[in-house]
Amino acid sequence: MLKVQHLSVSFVTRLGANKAVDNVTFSVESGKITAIIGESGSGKSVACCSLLGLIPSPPGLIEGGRALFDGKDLTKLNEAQLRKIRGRDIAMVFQDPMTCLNPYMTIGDQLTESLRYHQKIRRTEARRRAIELLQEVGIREPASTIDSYPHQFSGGMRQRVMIAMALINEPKLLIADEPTTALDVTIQAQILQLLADLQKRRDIGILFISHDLAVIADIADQIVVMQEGKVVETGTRSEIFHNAQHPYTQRLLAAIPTGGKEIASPESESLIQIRDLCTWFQHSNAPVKAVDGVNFDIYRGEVLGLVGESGSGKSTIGRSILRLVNVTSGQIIFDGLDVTALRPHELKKLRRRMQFIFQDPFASLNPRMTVYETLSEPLLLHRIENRSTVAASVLRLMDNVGLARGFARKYPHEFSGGQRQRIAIGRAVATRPEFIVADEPVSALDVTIQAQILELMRELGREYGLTMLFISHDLAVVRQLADRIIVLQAGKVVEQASTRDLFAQPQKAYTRQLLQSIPGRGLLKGDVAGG
Amino acid sequence: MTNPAIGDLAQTQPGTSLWQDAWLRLRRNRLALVGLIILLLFIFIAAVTPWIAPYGYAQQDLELGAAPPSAAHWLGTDIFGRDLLTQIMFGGRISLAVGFVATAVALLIGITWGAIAGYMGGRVDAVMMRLVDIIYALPFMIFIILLMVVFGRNMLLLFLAIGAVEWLTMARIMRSQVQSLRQQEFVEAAVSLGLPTATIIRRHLIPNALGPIIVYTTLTVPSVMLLEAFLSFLGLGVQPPETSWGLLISYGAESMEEYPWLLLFPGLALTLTLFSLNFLGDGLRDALDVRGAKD
Amino acid sequence: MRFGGLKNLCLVLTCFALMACGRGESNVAQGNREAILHFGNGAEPQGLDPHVVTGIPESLIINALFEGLTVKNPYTLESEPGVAQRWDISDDGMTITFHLNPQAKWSNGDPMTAEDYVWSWRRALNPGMGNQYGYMLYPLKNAEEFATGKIDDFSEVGVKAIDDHTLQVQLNTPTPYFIQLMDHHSTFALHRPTIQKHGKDTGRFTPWTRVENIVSNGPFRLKEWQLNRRLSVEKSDTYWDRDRVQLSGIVFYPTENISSEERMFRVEQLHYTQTIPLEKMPVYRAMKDSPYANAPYLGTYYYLLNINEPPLDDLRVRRALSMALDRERLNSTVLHNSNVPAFSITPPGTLGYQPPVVFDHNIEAAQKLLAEAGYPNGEGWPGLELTYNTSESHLKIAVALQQMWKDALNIDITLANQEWKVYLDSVDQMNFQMARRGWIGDYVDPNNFLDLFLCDGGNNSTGFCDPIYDELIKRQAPQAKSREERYAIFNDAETRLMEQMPIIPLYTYTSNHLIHPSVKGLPPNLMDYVNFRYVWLDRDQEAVE
Amino acid sequence: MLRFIGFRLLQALPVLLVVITVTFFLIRVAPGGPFDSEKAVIPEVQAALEAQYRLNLTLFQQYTAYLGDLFHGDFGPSFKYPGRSVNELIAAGFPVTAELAFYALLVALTIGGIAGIVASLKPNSAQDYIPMSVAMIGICMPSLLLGPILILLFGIYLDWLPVSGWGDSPGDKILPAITLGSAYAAYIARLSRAGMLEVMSQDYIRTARAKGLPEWQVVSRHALRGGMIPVVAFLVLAFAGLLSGSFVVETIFQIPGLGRFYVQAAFNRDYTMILGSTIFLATLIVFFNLLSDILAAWMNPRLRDQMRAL
Repeated sequence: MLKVQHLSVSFVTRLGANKAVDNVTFSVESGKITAIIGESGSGKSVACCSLLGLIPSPPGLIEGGRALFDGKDLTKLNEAQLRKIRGRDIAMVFQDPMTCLNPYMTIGDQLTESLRYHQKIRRTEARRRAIELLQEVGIREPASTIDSYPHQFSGGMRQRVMIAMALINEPKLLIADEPTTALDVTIQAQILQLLADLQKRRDIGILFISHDLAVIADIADQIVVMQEGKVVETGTRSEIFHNAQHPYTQRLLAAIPTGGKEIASPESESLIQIRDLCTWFQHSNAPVKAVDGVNFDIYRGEVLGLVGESGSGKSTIGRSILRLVNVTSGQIIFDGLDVTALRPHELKKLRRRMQFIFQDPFASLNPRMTVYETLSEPLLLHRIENRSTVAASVLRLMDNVGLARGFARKYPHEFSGGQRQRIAIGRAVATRPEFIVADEPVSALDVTIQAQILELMRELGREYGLTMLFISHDLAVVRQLADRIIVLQAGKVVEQASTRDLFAQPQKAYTRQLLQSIPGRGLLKGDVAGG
Repeated sequence: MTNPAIGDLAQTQPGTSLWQDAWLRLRRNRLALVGLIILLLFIFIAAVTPWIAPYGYAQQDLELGAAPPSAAHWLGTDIFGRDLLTQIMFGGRISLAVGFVATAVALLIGITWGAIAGYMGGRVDAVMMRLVDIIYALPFMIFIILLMVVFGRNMLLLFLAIGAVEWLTMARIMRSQVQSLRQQEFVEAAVSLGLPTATIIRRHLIPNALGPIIVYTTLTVPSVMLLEAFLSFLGLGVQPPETSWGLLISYGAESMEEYPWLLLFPGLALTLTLFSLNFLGDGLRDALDVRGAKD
Repeated sequence: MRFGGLKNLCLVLTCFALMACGRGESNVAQGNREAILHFGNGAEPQGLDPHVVTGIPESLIINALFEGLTVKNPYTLESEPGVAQRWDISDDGMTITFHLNPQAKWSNGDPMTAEDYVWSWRRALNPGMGNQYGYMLYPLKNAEEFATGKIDDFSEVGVKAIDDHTLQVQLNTPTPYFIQLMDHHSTFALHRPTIQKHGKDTGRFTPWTRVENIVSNGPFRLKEWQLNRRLSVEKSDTYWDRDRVQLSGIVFYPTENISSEERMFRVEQLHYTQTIPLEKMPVYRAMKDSPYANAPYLGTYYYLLNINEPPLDDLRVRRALSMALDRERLNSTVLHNSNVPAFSITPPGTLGYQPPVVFDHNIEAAQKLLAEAGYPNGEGWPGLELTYNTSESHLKIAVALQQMWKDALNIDITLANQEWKVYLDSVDQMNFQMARRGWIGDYVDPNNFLDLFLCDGGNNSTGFCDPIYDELIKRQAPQAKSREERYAIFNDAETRLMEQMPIIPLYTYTSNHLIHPSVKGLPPNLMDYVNFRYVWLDRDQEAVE
Repeated sequence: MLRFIGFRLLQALPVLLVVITVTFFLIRVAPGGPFDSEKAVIPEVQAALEAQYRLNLTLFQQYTAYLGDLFHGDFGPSFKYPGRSVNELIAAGFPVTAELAFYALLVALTIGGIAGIVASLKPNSAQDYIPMSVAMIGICMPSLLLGPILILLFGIYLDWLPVSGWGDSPGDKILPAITLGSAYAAYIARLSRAGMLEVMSQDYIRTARAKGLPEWQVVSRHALRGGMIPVVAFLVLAFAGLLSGSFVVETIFQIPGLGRFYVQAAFNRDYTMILGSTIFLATLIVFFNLLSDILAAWMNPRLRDQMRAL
């Protein structure tokens, strides 16, 4: 149905042309799911978007190749002709349902507008079709929710709306660009299921773009692996998973978090005791009970995994321990000191001993400070170094977190996500803290990078003798690092166990549900899992 | 991008690099550079005016009166027969000084005030912003008259008076910027490092809020220059025979039909300054935005 | 770009074009057709209560709405019958009997009586009223005493209603100009029932002057009063001399901005402007059938010298400053020949009076005087500040004179521009060295100018005090037997004044108006006096340009 | 929602009280009194005048008496226009100024909005620089200058529009609106350009394009709403500012608005009028600040829901 042959796309800037897609060939068949796998910067999204004229041009430019769709070469069509195909014959679903829906329009208006534009049907009729479709993608009571605004839906529901929006003109091809990356694991599983169902029921072709092999392990028929703009390997699902030829594919497979950590023998001394912790946020009438009566200990030297879906209060616990948010009640005892009762100057002293690593390395680094400034700031602040000795110390720190010294003068935006997270980790360990809260430190990263960062954290943990609270929504990741795991739901502790016990014998239904949702689980269990 | 040799820390002194980098980027923006050159030229002319002005600024030729441009008076003369070019040159000294100094005063107060209010939030914010509301609501004219009477006439007071008005909006803009920045994780990161509030505001918040502030500043300078004319007209600020562009323009406006050159040339000087400033401001904003510099 | 903005733009432009076509007939054309005068009045009237208001814009409107015992002929400024048909002056000049016109009526039809005057003057003089022009009636016997609260019994004041139509007044001293004062609004009769209906007799805030309430006795009555927009009057059908009133109405516009006023005149929205911007004078003067009317005006523009302050405590310095100025040159350049150079305080030709000339423009003499005072060629000059209130014309004059002093005497004068009320305060407190001042006569008599500089004169403001001068003005002049003798005494006094030089006279004011050629019966005169009874519109007259 | 409004209004009360108090004493410190004129006033007359306006009481007594009147909604009589109450003067001037300000902002929105949107569609190109420069001109041209120029051009040379007045002849509102509005065009152009640039880089614009919508629909249906929120917030605040800032335009065009009263009251030392108009305008500013916040929130469905909950 769609045949892409020798496609090349460049971004032309004043500094020269940058080949984003280089001689790429693949095809999508009707009724099949073709997955394109690659890490960020591999050109997988650019290749697909360029077909529909959705890359900004200039600087983007299709340099060569063909893309045959229904006998027409998409690369030769002008804007007006492309517009007829976009949304009608080929529809797209994007990664982040939070930002891809227009927050100022009701979903009904957004759903029907492409229907009304492409097929010129009446408003009431369009609305009827939209309601039907919402029903089909699993939105409850679509007749009333159709007039809601996007923010009134949860992330998973929004992605369902996005899918409905894409399907409303009954396209022949659906391009899904990382449609589940921004979702919680349980939701991710549901959306993947929905896509697979729809594809079968409607017999359409799906081009599924993802950075994560595990995600598509259950649904893809055909897999295309891309690296740095080139296709390195193409094959059926089983060919790729069972008989990968290219070393890069093998690396990707290896990076799928599977293994568990060798559990360190826990020391009996607890560094942090959390007692009846409540952190509520004032929200007009009823307070939002983000953390509601939580008790647990963190032992010196251990890595404690804190797992839960979004809204479970796991980040709030981390922030509460560092007093980044105000605690409503309860106690947090750090090495004998009640953190909740400290005065500002005592807090400052304590903050040298506790640090935080944030989820989003884009947002957690000051965009106007160079690496050098970022790393030297805590050193100078806590008088660990003075102005003359700080430079050497910063460079040592950069060595430790695996950053080339030459990057010292660069700004965060000049780095990739993984490098940024290295900077953030460097900043956190600069003061040689005893305790670190790591809030989803790898969930914004590509899989291979995830593996590297986890490795780095493991090393640093050993070297610095760190105690760590590792917060994540991803059980597979936590398993690699944590000694013990606490499962949270709606601000309360559901289950608490050693990593091995939790995976082997989950006690609670919720924990079991979480474990079920780990993507690619079925395929991987017996076959590829090695570590 | 620059790529210093490994370990070469001679250039990595903290604090200066943002501005060094900004300068490197600014140099590539042609419009901004032209703006900068024009401004520098004007400032240079203003600085050396007493030595290069063709006539004395008070030198009259009453019988000549207002005459159109000629060989002797390139831009013509005003109703007292004073050379307009000389007037514009001397006027530029005052206007540029007022424009930049008063705006700087407003910036200093406004940024500090707004940043503190925005960052602290809660009761501090409420009190600080209510104070802004109060000053905003007081009758400006009475305020000016009082200043004039209590302190007499001097230029410093003029800066103060103008700064006192203009900082209010600046503070509001800064506050809303800081309020949104405060939510970002890098500020939380700074807090968790244990940085003192003043440092967080100075190093983490203000540099990141500069974009809108610079844009607003480029819009403030002209209104400051025109406000100066109004205040001078009321008696605060410059006294004749000294003059400023704003005053020249307002007098020129009175006789625009009879002596159009008296309006045209001072107006051109102001407009040129303003456009230069505007392009420079845009360039500066882009240059300071390290993120946008990549593409 | 293909989007809606362009459409909006087109829409706006279309609106523009449509609106533009809507310009109808000009005010002047419409006014000429309907005999309505469109009158630029300078400012929004403070009010219309003749015993409250103080300004020229108010007096112009009040002159249309009310009428005094006498009015003036706009051509000769001689008094002629108003409410009073005729008047008799006793031989000693101390008693005047006014015979009221029996036809004189209020606008509601009530007849006017002599008792109306007694009541009104009592109100005008009432200490609680706060009437700033109450002193216009001070020539009346005991009026000042009553007004300042020294006596309470109004019957002691020299005004009496002999019968309904006969009013007799007793004066303190013979006051030749008293008849003239009868057309000042402070001496007008007001309709007692109307005032009492809407508040206290002496209330400033009562709404009796509103359109729906006001009762007046003049050739016109109030028709419409829109704040800051316009005030219209229409011909009164109860006015005794209504047959001679030719206008059917007048619209007064509060034209504060003189440039706007000139533009309104130019597009024929106004028949008459209060003034004319300096820069426009040459343009209008050069026109054929120029609408520009320029005439001497009973006022003098001068600089006050604070003679208590060095260096002005030295007479030689004062004289040097005054003699160094080339008033002719000032007038011919900056002022566009619109005024008349002055060398004394009283305007020349004030009802036949000619002021003395005791000095002239003489740079050498000025330099010599300054050298004698200890500042040869400006050396050692301590500096001098000239205070003036914010206004473009004051500024222009000051800048030109500043340079003249610099050129002639090599001395620096600094300029201090002050906001109006601040300036008034400075002058009042004598908190200045040299200050700009102007004086406009209330009535045509040298006394009105010369009594400024009495030792206790409220408007003296110079520190000048000469007992002989006071003796001449206060005692000798009123007792003079003839006009000639009186003027000779004034001349002596004024000579003393100008020899002491507590002021630097600069020029005699002129009135400057733009008057549409169709307007007749609005002659220039020394008091810039308008009598709307005389005004008519010639509808056949061509437009200005 | 109501709680939010109530809270904000409650916060405004002390602000107003401070404004009243400071203004009351400030104007009394200013030299020169309401009755000063070029001709000296006789002391007895001066005393009588002061008595009529309660100026014979001590300053503190005057202050409490004023607050008492204010409590009954009475701003007192004007000094300059003794036959009129301050309430009446404000009532006469405010509607005119409000109308003028409204038209001025309409003009500013038209010029600035179009310039900003056009510029944002192709940043850093001629299509950006030219409209933005045009919008900038207004800010270089004070009303003092632009007003007379427009009058000369359209009123006198072309003879299309009236040179003065307000509501007296058709079209006499056009020139004042343009004069007053053009200074704000630059701000609006800036704001709308920035707002649009921000929105146009959002993911949901890409979604809209992926639906195959033509570009003008993408801009008008999807981008405009979000991009114009800062402009709307600014407009409401600017409106409050214009109410006191239209003095020059009102004078040039002979418009019977509040701006003239407000500024002239200061020059006349019309104590009651200064106080009255200051209080009136301060109240309006508080009100419009609130309105601006509410409106900006109302335009954003997410904030709207939060608002409702309050």
